[in-house]
Amino acid sequence: MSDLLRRAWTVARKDLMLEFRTRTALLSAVVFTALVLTVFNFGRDPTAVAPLDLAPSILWVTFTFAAMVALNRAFQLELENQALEGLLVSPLSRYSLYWGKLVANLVFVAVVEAVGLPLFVLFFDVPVGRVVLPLCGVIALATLGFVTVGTLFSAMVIRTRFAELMLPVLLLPFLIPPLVLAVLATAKLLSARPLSDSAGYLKLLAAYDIVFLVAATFLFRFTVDE
Amino acid sequence: MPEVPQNAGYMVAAYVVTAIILLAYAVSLYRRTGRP
Amino acid sequence: MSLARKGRSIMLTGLALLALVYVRALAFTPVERFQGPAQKIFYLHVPAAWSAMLAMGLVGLCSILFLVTKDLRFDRFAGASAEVGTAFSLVMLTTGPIWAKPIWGTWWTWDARLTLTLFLFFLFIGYLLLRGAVGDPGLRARYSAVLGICGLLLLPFIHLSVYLFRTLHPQPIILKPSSPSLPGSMLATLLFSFAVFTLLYVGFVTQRYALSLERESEVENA
Amino acid sequence: MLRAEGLRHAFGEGGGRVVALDDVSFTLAPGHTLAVFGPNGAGKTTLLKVLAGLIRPQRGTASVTGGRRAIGWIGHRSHLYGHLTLRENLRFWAALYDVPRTASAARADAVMRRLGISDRADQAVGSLSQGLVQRAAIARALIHDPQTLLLDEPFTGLDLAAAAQLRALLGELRGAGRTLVLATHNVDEGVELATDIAFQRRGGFIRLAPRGTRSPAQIADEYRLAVASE
Repeated sequence: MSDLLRRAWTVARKDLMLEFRTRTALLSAVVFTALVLTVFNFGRDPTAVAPLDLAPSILWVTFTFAAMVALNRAFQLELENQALEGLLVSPLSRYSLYWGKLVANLVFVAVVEAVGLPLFVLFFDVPVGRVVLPLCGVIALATLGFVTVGTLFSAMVIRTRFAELMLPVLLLPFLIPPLVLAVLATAKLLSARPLSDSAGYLKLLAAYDIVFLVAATFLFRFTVDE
Repeated sequence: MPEVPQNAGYMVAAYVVTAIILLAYAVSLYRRTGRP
Repeated sequence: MSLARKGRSIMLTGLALLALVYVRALAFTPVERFQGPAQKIFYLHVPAAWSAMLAMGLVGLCSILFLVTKDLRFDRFAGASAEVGTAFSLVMLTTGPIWAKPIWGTWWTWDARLTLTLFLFFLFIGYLLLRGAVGDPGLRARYSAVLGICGLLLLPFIHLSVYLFRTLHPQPIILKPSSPSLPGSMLATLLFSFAVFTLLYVGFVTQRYALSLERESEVENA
Repeated sequence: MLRAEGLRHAFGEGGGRVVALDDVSFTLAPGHTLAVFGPNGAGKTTLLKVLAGLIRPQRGTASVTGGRRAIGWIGHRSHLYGHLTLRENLRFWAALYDVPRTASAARADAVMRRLGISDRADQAVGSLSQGLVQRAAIARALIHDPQTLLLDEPFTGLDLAAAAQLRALLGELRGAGRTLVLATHNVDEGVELATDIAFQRRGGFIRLAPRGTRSPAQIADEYRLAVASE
């Protein structure tokens, strides 16, 4: 088990090193997030809808889009010089490969969200003061859900035609449960309701994460092995 | 006792749409399968 | 008898029986007092939903079986079932709003079950698009099996999360749907329709499966 | 030690079906080098992929003593990340092959020196010329000092001097008791290294024989005959 995680970390570290070396993808995703938030600001009637009513939806639609941008490039890295083939010949287990990719994607999306959340607070004047920690918990749970499925699918779409379009088409239905649950929990938190009010949502969110983490861990090898 | 709503038009529409979809699919299958 | 012929005869039988369902539902089943004639849409809508669900369930099951056995017949069946499922979910998606308009007063509402059917449709479409986007048969089979299994796992979560979401919004219900206990003749019509839609599913899938076989052998003779 | 038993593999179904391997069996002892000669598309790569465990053959079994860990793999592409430096690439692959952290820096230096690319250690691989990348790819394959080397057209992109260097290096490895399988479409490349010769044609025919005392010219003639009689 520790071997498995150590190798996964080796893969993740390599991905992150590549990411921070080139920075293009990360920067684009951050700028994209800022732009989507800005667009939302002009996409609503400020006199008709209070920012607080719309805030949870804005936050989560933005994060979902950002995750999509991030995931599209996850396996693109491995296509250069057919590095994936080298990984598959090496003693690296498929579980480690999946988990490594998953961790790298989680870090990538987390960085984007770390920039996006303050911008969101700033742009929409949302009172997050007291609920920052629980809100981060909700974000972490929902992000794990997106990225778990997204990492699995991004390994498939790289070898299909129209890969950039295929990922959103396949992935969006799978983003609905985490999206809905995160929006509900965020709304409760922002309207200063106690955390126990969102316990049901969080439990279901956790169940989603666990089910798809287990499924993706076992299904991943079918996407790379002949 | 409330009156029975007069909404037979919707019923007819639904029955027609269903027939169209299922027949169209059957025809498409039929045409795609080569007749030996 | 070849598979295609078998499929064709089952399909034609199914369509003939569907005509009988129409006759029985429209002419020989009493009109429900509170919903009026529109209630009769249920005799098509619910069986179509059943067939679509059955199709998705079998896509998932065959996906698992394919990954275990690597037998391409399961993949072929899953592909056939998804296409047929798309047709049935289209029936379900069109008849649903046509029923909802007179009964609930709106064409569309984000009701848990309605949303579930919409996503069932999206899943079928995504599944078929993925199949179309992969050239190599072995790769296509593995990819679509992975997606099929994930899709099956997703449906309960969609249902539950949308159910929770809905509680925030009031239902635009004008008339309450009738209680589930149907009078005998209505129940008989519904059950008859269930049987016919299942038969249609079998006929369509057999036909579609034979079509895949035919395509593969065409490649062989080319 | 490398063993293949009754390997069969074909791609596609029906009429598009292409047989790549047809009942291929052999064993290769340490210190032996099998050269597989065949035209492009004959199935050489498939054979190597089956031996490496990348493709599960439809029939038969292939085994390499020591498993994946013991295999050095040189494929058509370099498997190196263009945005990382050569040293970073080598350290990454060393970690994947469980070369201890303490040893991996020295090991990377050693293989770079052996391939004559030490001066490029801190350049991004993407900025190297094709010949240098090919040498880097060979360095990558040797990073964990593998017992078995599977080489797919390893001379591609190398100039004459570099090719001669590589031949010398492979000769040394063979002398040190490593097992090598070398696939190439060019008989002149590597024929001198070979202890065993195989010809592979389209349709998966593979004929194996110890090299014996035949001269490179004789083998080249035989190869031309074998491929021409297709």
